[in-house]
Amino acid sequence: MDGPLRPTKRPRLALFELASCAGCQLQILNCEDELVDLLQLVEFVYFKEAISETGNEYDIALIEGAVTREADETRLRAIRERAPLVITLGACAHPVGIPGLKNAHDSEEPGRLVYGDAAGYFPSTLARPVDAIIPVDAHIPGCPIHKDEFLSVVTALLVGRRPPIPGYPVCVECRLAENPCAFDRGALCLGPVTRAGCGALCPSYGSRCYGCRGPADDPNVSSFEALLEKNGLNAEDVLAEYVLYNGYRALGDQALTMEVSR
Amino acid sequence: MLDRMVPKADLNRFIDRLASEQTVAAPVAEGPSIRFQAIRAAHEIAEHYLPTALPPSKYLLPVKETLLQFRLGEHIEMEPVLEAPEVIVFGIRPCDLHALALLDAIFIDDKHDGHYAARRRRITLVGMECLEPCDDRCFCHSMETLEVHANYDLLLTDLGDDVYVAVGSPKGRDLFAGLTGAREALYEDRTRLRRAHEARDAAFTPRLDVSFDQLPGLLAESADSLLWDVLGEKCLSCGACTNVCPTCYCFDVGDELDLDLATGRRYRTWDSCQLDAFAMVGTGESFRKPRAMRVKHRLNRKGRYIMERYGRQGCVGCGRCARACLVDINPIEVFNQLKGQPASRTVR
Amino acid sequence: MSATRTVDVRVDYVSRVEGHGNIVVTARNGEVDDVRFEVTEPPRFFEAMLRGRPFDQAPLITSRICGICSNGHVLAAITAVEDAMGIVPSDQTMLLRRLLLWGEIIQSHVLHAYFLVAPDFFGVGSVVPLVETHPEVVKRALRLKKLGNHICDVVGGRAVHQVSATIGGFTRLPTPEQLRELDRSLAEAQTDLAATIELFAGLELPAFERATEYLSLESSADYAFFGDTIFSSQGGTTPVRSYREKVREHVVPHSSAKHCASDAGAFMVGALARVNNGYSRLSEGARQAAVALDLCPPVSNPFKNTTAQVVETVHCVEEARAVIATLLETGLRSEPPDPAPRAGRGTGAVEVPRGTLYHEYAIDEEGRITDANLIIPTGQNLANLEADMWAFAPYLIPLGTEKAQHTLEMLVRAYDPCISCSTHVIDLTESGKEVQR
Amino acid sequence: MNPLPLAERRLKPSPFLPDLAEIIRKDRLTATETLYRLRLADGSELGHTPGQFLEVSVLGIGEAPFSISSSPTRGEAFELCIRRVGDVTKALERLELGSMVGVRGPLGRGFPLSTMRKQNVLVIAGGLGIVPLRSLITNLIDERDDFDDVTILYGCKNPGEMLFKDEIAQWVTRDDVDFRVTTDIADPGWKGNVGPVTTLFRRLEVHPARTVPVMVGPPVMFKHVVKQVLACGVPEDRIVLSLERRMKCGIGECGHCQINGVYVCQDGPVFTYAELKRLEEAML
Ligand SMILES: Cc1cc2nc3c(=O)[nH]c(=O)nc-3n(C[C@H](O)[C@H](O)[C@H](O)COP(=O)(O)OP(=O)(O)OC[C@H]3O[C@@H](n4cnc5c(N)ncnc54)[C@H](O)[C@@H]3O)c2cc1C
Ligand code: SF4
Ligand code: SF4
Ligand code: SF4
Repeated sequence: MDGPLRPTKRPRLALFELASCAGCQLQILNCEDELVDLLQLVEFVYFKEAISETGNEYDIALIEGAVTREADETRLRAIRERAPLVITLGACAHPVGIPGLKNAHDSEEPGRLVYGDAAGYFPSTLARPVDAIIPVDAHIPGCPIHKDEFLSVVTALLVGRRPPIPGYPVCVECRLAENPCAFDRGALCLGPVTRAGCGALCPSYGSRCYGCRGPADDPNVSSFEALLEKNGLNAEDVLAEYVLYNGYRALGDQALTMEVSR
Repeated sequence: MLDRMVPKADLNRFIDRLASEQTVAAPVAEGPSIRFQAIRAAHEIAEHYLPTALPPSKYLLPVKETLLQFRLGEHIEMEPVLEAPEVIVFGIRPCDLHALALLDAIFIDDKHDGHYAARRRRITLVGMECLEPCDDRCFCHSMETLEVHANYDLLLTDLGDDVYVAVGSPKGRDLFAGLTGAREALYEDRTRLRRAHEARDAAFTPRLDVSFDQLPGLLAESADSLLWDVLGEKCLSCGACTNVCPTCYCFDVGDELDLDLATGRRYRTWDSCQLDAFAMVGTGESFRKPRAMRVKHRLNRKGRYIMERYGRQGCVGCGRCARACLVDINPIEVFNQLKGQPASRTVR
Repeated sequence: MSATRTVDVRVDYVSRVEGHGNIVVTARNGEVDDVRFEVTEPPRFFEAMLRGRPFDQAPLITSRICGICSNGHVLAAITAVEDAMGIVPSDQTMLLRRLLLWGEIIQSHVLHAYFLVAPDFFGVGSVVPLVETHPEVVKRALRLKKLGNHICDVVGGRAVHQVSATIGGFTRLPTPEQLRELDRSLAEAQTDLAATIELFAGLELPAFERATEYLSLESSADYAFFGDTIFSSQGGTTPVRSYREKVREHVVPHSSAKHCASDAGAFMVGALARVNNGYSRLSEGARQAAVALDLCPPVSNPFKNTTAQVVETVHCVEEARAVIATLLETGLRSEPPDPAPRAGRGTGAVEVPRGTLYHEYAIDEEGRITDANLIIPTGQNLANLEADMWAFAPYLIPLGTEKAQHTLEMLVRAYDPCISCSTHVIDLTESGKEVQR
Repeated sequence: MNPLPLAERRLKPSPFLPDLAEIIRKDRLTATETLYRLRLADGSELGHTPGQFLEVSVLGIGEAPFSISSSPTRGEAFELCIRRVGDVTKALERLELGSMVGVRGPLGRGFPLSTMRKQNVLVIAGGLGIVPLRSLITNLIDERDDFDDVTILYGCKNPGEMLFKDEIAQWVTRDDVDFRVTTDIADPGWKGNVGPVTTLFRRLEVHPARTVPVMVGPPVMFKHVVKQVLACGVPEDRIVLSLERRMKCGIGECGHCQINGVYVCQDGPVFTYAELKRLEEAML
């Protein structure tokens, strides 16, 4: 039975990949139980990893990966012009994820990396999140994205709801999972300042939060840094903690200066 | 109702049998954390345990609970979901029994919340008395929640080889009827129980500098205390304190749609007044934006608002929030500091 | 005399492979002039990024080289770091690591065989049209893929970028209930596996052969996914620690992924290499599958790599059941990993879906990574892929550009290249030197 | 004051189970506000008091509280005036005539009509505050003889945001109500008063002992208007206000609307100034 919320037209989705591991795309293919239903709801017109046909008209652009080349910027602008909705997938696209680790190293060698002939090699720039180049309508966070969250964002968009991404920190979900806190186990954890939605997966598996979903909406950074310092870290270590997934934001002004001087 | 006395070994055998026939939940140690979870045998129950990671209220107000299910279409079909599994919760501490009594007063007596009531009807509460303090974070003695006289089906006291069983309801009496080895509690059993209570009372010392019924007044006077600002700077707004609290029950309500965009559910999930978006309205304005206001709100709820509204302790002194808080915000210290300099603008 | 006739075969951005790659073939008067498989993925500098990070983040960071074989990277990184720090994993840990790896191999092979390769044989551009025309095939593919992911979920917490395997062991163990449930799913997969063998036995692969050196890990105990020795189909073994002597990397101008060569030149790694080298150690069912799929070594048709993946899928399902039985029988013991930092240099090699993966790390006293070298299977195969294209193109050109393009695309797909994996390597400081060379 | 009358009557297994109501009319009032006319599917009357609200559901999207804008004196259909701001309000706009929505309520405590009878009533509306007050005003007009002087002050940002223009035109022409309107910013066609709603007090006589001021508007308005009526000498416990807070359950459980120890959904949304004065979180 068709509900009143079903859109009259099947929205066309296009999936674009920048510097990434393709794990977020794979998570879409990993929706084994839902994929057939999903394909009734939306049409993938561009999804290189899974489909040969390409379409140039789309309603929602999904973007995976960090911006690391000038060519990416042109490409993103072209996508933004076509796509009514632009959604990023995963940590690389926002806040910058593991590709951002290289930003910390670029400072030693700020020059361009140009190699090869004219066959299409590009200078590598600072790794940046997609919304540093174009406006983005929603971010699906995580490294990789969570299947259920992807599906719930897609359904929300289809029926015209705000994507249901939590703004509160990971600790909320971690306590609900009844985990022993990493700090009580003598480890550190970025849970108190990191956006939830993962179900506190890493702490639940005896690990700790590394911050892959980016900062929570309302983090108390100064109190948290004081907590880390109380646990034996110095300012540099604290930065190294953030840089793992949040290399663009954590480097702050430093990163921006490099971008300008480039 | 007549109390019973039972050798521990018989009790354990009885639990083994119960657990093989129906759902029995009890505190179980999972690494360093202790949780109420379903057990298969008595030996799984943690020996000495601090209050569990989440309080037993999770059996009455699950972390996420479906309220309605619906199907959209030409006609909207919807029905309430009143799920209520039968479960015996074993080993509830007195503080938590007090907290459950508060929830009963709110959700059943005051709100007639069918979802809560349905679960409550099908749950059996077996308490376990505390004979010594958990640690330096608990202050049940000061909140007068160490002793419990109602709102349990059975209450156990560990007297060494034997367990004294106070029967609190016909449900508890019937549950216990099948226990072989139990006998009626006699005068000397009651004497042993009294001695245990005396020893207990000596072991617990007051932690608060005020009596619990003075807390509402103290907090009302302390509305302008600078201590709130100090705490606001420290608080991470991580929501740990409210999630672990047995008397916290605030929730959020939301809808979920299946991929057919026609069937779905309305659910409620635990929420926290410590989070930024909790008091945000349609215009995006948050009525409790400063962290200091949020911390103050929580501690006022615990020490004052609930007491004023329902006449019961809004904090039962279990100490969970203090254990959970990474920046050591501890109600004992907060209340004592406010007491130290009431009405004045307290600074640490 | 007619004028010079030039044929350009060019496929920009080969689809249904992981990452960006272009095929370029130029022929003049019927003579193949140039063959290139261009890799244009953005380089990602993983080796540089690892420098200075704590040793226990090596699996976490390198896992993000590739989402499809993330567990492979995790396990190679763990093996290398443990080698550097002198940690010997327990038997239980090794069993769980096998499960984790096999889950990924099943998932990756099924994805490749059904989603990326099969559409070519149904004459469609993706699985999407098959949802309508062959729903039972799509549903079976999804069930099998889910099975692989299910193993990873149970052992590693999730399928992509697992969270429980670490240096020294596992931070959380699966419960016996989870293992029993998993075993039931594995047992139920028999019908789907049989149908898969039947489907792929029926596909007509291009008849192309070229004598090739096949490299894979060797172990005396089993069909090797972990091992200390590299085995060559052309004879001889090399200790993994000396992998640089056997597998030599070099930069080619048209690829942001480095190429590799052994003494004999280009070589191939992956499912076909492993089946060729380890046929006799395959599980019973897998050997029967190989027979049904006409895959009795030596096989030198690269298109049969997909067939070899089907055989390995059967092997992994059967072996996973055996491992689960062992784990349930012995019972899982809690062995919380607690590795203390120690300086050293170590190498780890693991057979991942696409072939042998090498990780090498140097670690200082504080446990920081000071140097890293990673060699990815796809990078090892690129030179061999081009060699195949050189050999095959003269036969294809006369069939017309379109046919040639399509067949070459199928050849690329048969290698199951994971291009974003392969472009991790060029780090800023070294590459400058190498380009000049 | 009035307890939840019908909520008790319709005692359900789940307090969260809505009744169905049909959208029978939709009128665009401004760029962002729409007036919805609804009728309960079972044909029964809503039975509300002015000032009460409903929790309205678009199933699959969510639920949000809205004031009932029509008067109980006007039959079984009822009206909601809704500003498009988020999920539920956007979804409502997309629903067609004849669609069903869920409603729970009437909820909360409405305006104290009994206190107002035989008194002067001074209604002060700011912006969207006119929505619940329209229910009261219509009720006052329909039972006009029960009340003494009725004065209405309405302030909005600009003339374009003014709601219920047709009804206002009628109120203005009546000689048994004194209706005055002002806008913060004028536009070329505007001939009326310009300035905040407090400027309308200038030519107003307030009998402090006989007047019940009732105000609904944004928090800033309350601050100024309360000061003004206090200055006129009106006792604190006769000043009536209605507040907005985030609400999820509407029955005093979920905690979102709490102001100090008070639940706006249950104890309010209508309060006297005397009740709110002690609550610093009420921000008055
Ligand atoms: C007693 C009472 C009576 C009311 N009467 C009326 C009335 O008559 N007419 C009327 O129009 N309104 C009325 N309201 C206000 C109305 O209930 C709110 O505007 C309501 O939020 C609208 O629901 P929505 O789902 O459309 O908006 P929501 O989707 O809830 O969002 C509205 C805005 O709030 C913000 N927001 C909300 N939740 C979040 C979140 N989790 N994260 C980030 N941002 C968030 C966003 O900025 C968003 O644009 C009343 C409110 C109360 C309490
Ligand atoms: S382990 Fe991390 S996420 Fe969990 S409660 Fe502790 S700090 Fe928060
Ligand atoms: S406020 Fe803290 S001490 Fe009191 S009941 Fe809640 S968690 Fe326990
Ligand atoms: S646990 Fe502590 S830090 Fe976290 S919200 Fe509560 S008071 Fe704040």
